[in-house]
Amino acid sequence: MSFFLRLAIFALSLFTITAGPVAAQEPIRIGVLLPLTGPFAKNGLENWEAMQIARDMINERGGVNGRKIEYLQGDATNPNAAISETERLITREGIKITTGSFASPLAIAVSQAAERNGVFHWETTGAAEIITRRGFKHTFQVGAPARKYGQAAVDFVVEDLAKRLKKPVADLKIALLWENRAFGKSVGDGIRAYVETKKIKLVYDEGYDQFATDMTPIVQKLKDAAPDVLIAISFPNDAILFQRKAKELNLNVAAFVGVSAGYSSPDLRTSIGDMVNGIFVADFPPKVNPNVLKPETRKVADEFYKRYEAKLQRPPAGHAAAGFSAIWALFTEVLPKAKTFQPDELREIALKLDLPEGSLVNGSGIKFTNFDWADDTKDAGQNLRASIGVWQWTKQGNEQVFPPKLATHEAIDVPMPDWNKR
Amino acid sequence: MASFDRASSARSPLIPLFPQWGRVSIFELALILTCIALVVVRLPTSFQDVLLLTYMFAGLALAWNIAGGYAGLISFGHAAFFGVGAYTSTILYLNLGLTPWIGLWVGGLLAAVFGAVLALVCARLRGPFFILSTLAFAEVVRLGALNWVSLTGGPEGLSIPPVSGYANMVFTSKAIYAWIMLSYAVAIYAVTKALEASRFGYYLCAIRDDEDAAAAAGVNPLIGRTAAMALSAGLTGIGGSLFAQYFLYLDPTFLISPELSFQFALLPAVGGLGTAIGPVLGSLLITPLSELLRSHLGNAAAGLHLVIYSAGLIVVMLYFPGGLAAAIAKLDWRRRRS
Amino acid sequence: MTAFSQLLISGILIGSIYALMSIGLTLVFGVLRVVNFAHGEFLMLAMYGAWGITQVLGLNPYWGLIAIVPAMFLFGAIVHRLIVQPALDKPHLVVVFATMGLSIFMQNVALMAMSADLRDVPPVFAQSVIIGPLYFKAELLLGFVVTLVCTVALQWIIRKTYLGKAIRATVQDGEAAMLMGIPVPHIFLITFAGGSALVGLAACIMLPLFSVFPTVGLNFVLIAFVIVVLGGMGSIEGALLGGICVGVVQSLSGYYIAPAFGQMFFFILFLLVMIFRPNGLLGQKGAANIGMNS
Amino acid sequence: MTPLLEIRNVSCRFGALLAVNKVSLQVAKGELLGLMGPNGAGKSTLFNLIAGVLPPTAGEIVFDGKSITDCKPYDVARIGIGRTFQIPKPYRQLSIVENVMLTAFLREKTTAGARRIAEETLADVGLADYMGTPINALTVGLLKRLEVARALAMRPKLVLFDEIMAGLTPTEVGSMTKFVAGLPARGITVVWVEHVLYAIMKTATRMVVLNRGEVIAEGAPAMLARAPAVVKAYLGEEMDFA
Amino acid sequence: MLEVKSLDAFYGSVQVLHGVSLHVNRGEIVGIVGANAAGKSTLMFTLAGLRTTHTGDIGVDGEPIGHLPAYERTSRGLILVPERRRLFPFMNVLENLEIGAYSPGARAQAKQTIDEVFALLPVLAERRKQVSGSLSGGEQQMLAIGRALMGKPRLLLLDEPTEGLAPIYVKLLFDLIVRLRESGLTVMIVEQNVHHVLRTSDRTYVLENGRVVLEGEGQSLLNDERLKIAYLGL
Repeated sequence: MSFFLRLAIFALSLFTITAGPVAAQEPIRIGVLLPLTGPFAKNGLENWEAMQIARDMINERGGVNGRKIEYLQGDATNPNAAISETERLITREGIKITTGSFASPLAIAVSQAAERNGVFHWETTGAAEIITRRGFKHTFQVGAPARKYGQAAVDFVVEDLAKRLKKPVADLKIALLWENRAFGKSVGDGIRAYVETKKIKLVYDEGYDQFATDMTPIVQKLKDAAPDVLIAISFPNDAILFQRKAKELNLNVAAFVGVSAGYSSPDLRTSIGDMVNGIFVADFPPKVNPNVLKPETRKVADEFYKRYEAKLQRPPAGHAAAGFSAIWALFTEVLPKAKTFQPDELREIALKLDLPEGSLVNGSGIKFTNFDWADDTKDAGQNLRASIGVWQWTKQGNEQVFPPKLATHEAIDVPMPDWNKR
Repeated sequence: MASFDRASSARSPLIPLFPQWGRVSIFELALILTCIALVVVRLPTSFQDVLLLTYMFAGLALAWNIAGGYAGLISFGHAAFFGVGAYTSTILYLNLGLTPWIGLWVGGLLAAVFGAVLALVCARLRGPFFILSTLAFAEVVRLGALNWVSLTGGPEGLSIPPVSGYANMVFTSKAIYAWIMLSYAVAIYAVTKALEASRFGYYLCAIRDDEDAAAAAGVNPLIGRTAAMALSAGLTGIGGSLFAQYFLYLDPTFLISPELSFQFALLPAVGGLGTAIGPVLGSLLITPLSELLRSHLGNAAAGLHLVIYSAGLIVVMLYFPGGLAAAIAKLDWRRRRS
Repeated sequence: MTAFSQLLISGILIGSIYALMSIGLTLVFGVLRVVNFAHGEFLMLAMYGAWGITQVLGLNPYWGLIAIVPAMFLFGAIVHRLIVQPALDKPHLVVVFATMGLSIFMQNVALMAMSADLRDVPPVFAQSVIIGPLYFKAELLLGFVVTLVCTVALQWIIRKTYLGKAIRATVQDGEAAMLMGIPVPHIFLITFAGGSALVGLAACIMLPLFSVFPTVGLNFVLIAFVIVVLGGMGSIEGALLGGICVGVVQSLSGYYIAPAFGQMFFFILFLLVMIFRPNGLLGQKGAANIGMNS
Repeated sequence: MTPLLEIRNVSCRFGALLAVNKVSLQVAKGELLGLMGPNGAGKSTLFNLIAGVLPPTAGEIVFDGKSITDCKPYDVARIGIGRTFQIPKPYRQLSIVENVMLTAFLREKTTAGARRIAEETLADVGLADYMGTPINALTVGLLKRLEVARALAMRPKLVLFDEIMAGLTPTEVGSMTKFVAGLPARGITVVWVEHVLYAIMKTATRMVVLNRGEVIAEGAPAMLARAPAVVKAYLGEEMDFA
Repeated sequence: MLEVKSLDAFYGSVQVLHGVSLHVNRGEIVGIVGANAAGKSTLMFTLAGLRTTHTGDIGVDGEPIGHLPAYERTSRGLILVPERRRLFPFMNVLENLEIGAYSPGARAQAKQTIDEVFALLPVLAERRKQVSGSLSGGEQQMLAIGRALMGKPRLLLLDEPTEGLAPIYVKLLFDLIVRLRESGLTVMIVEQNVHHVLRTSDRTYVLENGRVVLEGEGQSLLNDERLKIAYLGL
């Protein structure tokens, strides 16, 4: 038995050795850790498509300093698998750079494995605060931290919606609903802390379990609380369940701000139809006002959107665009400057990056913290210039409405008509 | 409980195949030596993570087998004990600075208490009712961990700083982890062998095979079942602590998941329930196989590796219900007959 | 008070839907003494089927019943023949692991074939039904009615038809049933296939209420297990009662305690029932010991 | 001399059925008491009451001066009452020796010691040649002998034999009868339910006949075999077909 | 009618019957007696096709049925009333009878047969809606026989029909058996109650340890000392 096992291992190791290309210009190998199966698979696969487009685009442009990009893929279906897969890519394939990983718990896991092996991890979309608060040296979070989603949502409520609702900020009744996973809780914590600084009290603040199949108690509680604005952090399945139940029980709010994946997914419209119209979404901008982008970025952006839509017959969701933006920044801003491709060198390059907003396809810039962020000195490798905005589902599609700089449109349908008038 | 078909009634069905020194057969000795050699030679270094996972799962499968294989307590809730162990040592380390070398014993002890509670709660249940109740029990533990944020970090989980050192039981070298996991597996193997040779071990088998007859032999079935579950849970909890020290990140939803519980039960079932060697064989076969399938087919098409894996599982379960150990023993039978 | 009534009635309605999806499982459990761990994936498959019909033919999902119920019957028959039947004379764990393997298999085949996208159908009815201060989704009410009709019809089949009597005879004494000329293996096949067909029915009712995706079964399968055991295995009216219990506990605990605990309270309820009434709420005496010895 | 086992007015009821009705019995040390009666007479229920499997609905059971009325089966075993099961209940995944070792553990804590006792006992009941045979290959007769070996391996003060002859070949019955007959001399008191009457009739020092849950006759075997009540209970009544 | 040749039967790997050969002629009542665990019930189960594996031939009217599953032997006219009746305890009398007529041939005539059974066993007609588990022992035995009759048997196997019955029912039962035979049924009966069997049966086989040790006609066998030895050990 164990003889055969050894034989198998031996054969496989031979296989992996010989499988490596022997070209003079060796490609740059990057480990991509995304959930390709399991509950996160939908978004993971979208992100994977976006990343493949980025790879194809850079390779068609001749690669990075003449070296092609090659991806090695790991199926980070859950945190345990994420760690195993990261370890595998690092130890067996000799990967020195990892990227991914869409969801926060996976990002936490992947970066953990990368850090212990001294591998450079370029996190594209994971958001939980803890990712950059563990004192890791080689983990860089290009997407936004969780708090930033919440801040964008609250800023939008305070600076924009209050005016439209014709209420003083102090009188606004804001409710907060979060999905009890790493991302939802992290964003929820951020919002709670942030509204306190704005002297606003939440009229409702609760988490719910990811396997919830019945939203009745939540909707009923919200009806009791009767908020003007409801900020909800959800994943797709629960977002749909919630909206349907809100309609069923006639829960009306003047404005609804959804946060990230559940509300930004493009097929929310196919799922719940016209019920989406008027919902605000705080997330990575799927498509920003092109005027804020640098001209060369705009060209890349156009090509990306065209390719993505050609491939998937739908525009990219915010997280897919963010995945593309982040990996493109790695290809164009970090790797070209590297010589040894050692993690420490990459870290130096990353820390030196100072890209203004509008440099990345989704309107972000890059400037990483290094224990020097004013309001939180524990943070390292967090991108200060990640842009999270607010956009709105409209009859035609979606339009960026906040912050004013990225906006393509003004917010409409505020207050939202009641369900029976929609 | 379900009795798995075994070709001969000997507890180590491999014995007739291989010469034996005392309680240890050459086969077992060779197996252990091979496992050690695989760590020592470090030939395929890149496979060390698969190797150490294989050892870890061998240990966990052996621990599960004490309850499931010997005492007939088929639990699908062992991930709860695994989680309790992992959380205990990690919380003690993060909050009190207690070294995981000690914390793992505390974790094991607490997991044993949980195990005893589960055994008492399910004292009257058998068959599918027992299985489903253990599943529900683990879910309650998971949701408890998820919502006791101040202790467990809630959904964001707990991270152990990846600062290597013997005191914090964190290492950069895979080989050290491989040694730790191997020691864990060998230790539980030794526990299992000692159990097989002890009065208590015989009591458990008796309870599994016929509770009435066991009672007539002076065995208190409730105490036996509780003790078996506590022992199994405690050893699983220690495994949880080791896992935490290797993965350095605890996420309640995936740590205490039915999938993991299922894995613990699957390995002994494939290898041979109620034998010492079975769980080891199961882990040696399944763990590398699933890791390799994922790494080699994961890229081809999302889900393909699990399709192949699960199809294989169905076939194995239907055609080798006694596991690898029984299959090998049968092989021997045929040889002797002809 | 309004809130409480709303929660109670909503809990009952959603609970009846849970019951509907569990009836097939309880039937199989009761007759074959087999836990089908792939039950959630049967539901997933049937929901995909119903969704496909709405997409291709543009019909509302209820029409899908006509095709899905027989299709699931056939599917159940095939699974029984290939996986369940060969495992029946083997130790109980074999069928547990085999169906668990089937569950992983189906999930990932669905992932390969359908991708991980959420699939939904547009609402069938435009408005909620409003009674005084209470609101109900029409699809939910319809589901409730279907569950009641289905429970009564199934009871009728089991009590009055020849097939039903043969099934009961098989459950009460399989050997005696064989002596009376009842082909027990065929009864098992029909029951398993029939249970699957019921899952098909449930899927068509659930499709307007829930999204379908490859892992949707995981969200429901534990609920179904709890309901089946809670109600007393093999008891159809028990499944209805168990479903309503779960729905109401879920609804009230979410409101009065916290939704973050999710399914914890009905798992605790489940464990309590197991401790104090191991045969379930409406189960026959000794039911809990079935499967104990061969 | 106080009896080793005393059953005082014990009744046991299952729903409407009174399986054992106010039975009183005394078993003296060194006795070989035969219990007979047709099917459904309450013999097995009485056994289960003594062995602690069932709690009596009324009455008291005293063993060696101590009440064992509320004892569980494992307590009963620990104070020195061994028993066999009518339908053999071997531990199917254990070997024959291991099956017997389990009861031997009551006398000897170490595995080696228990194994020695088990092997001795197996030799005693004539199973020495079968130690390597898998349980599933044993015939009914051998399983019955295994039951006897298990009951004796704990070195009991009292054994309860429940139809240990059923399914045995005549030669087996002969040797088993001889073996059981020798037990009282070794200090083991025997209570024996048996359907193979010629075996028990030859061996028992005293017989008790049960019918419909009640003791209908008691006395020496030879005497009972001719008692009309017994013959009637056993062979059935003559019927009037007129 | 029934022809059994050198039948060996096994529970798992345990052999219980050793080379049993016997035959039953049309219209006969044949008894099987023997001490406990002599293999009587095993013989019945093996004939009915349950539980055991066997080698040797079992033929009904010249047609081999040994390879058939139990539920197909029923429609060949061979029906067993098992030991301890084995009624469906949660079903009422009528339902139990209906189940008896499950095999296709019998089902077509079920309505008619049920009237015949009620005529034969009026006690069942009175209790038709009563749950069978609540019937008295005697009524249960009548129901078990009635249920078997619903399947239109040609050869009825009765396993320990008088077990636990009050004398009045025992008499009723044997009256019934005689009447059944008169209506053309062939009956094979396993009994502990030696007197009854020997009085009623045309021929009787004595089993001991899975072997046929004696065969003979009723009264003469009753006086055979060998029977007493095999049976009572006297």
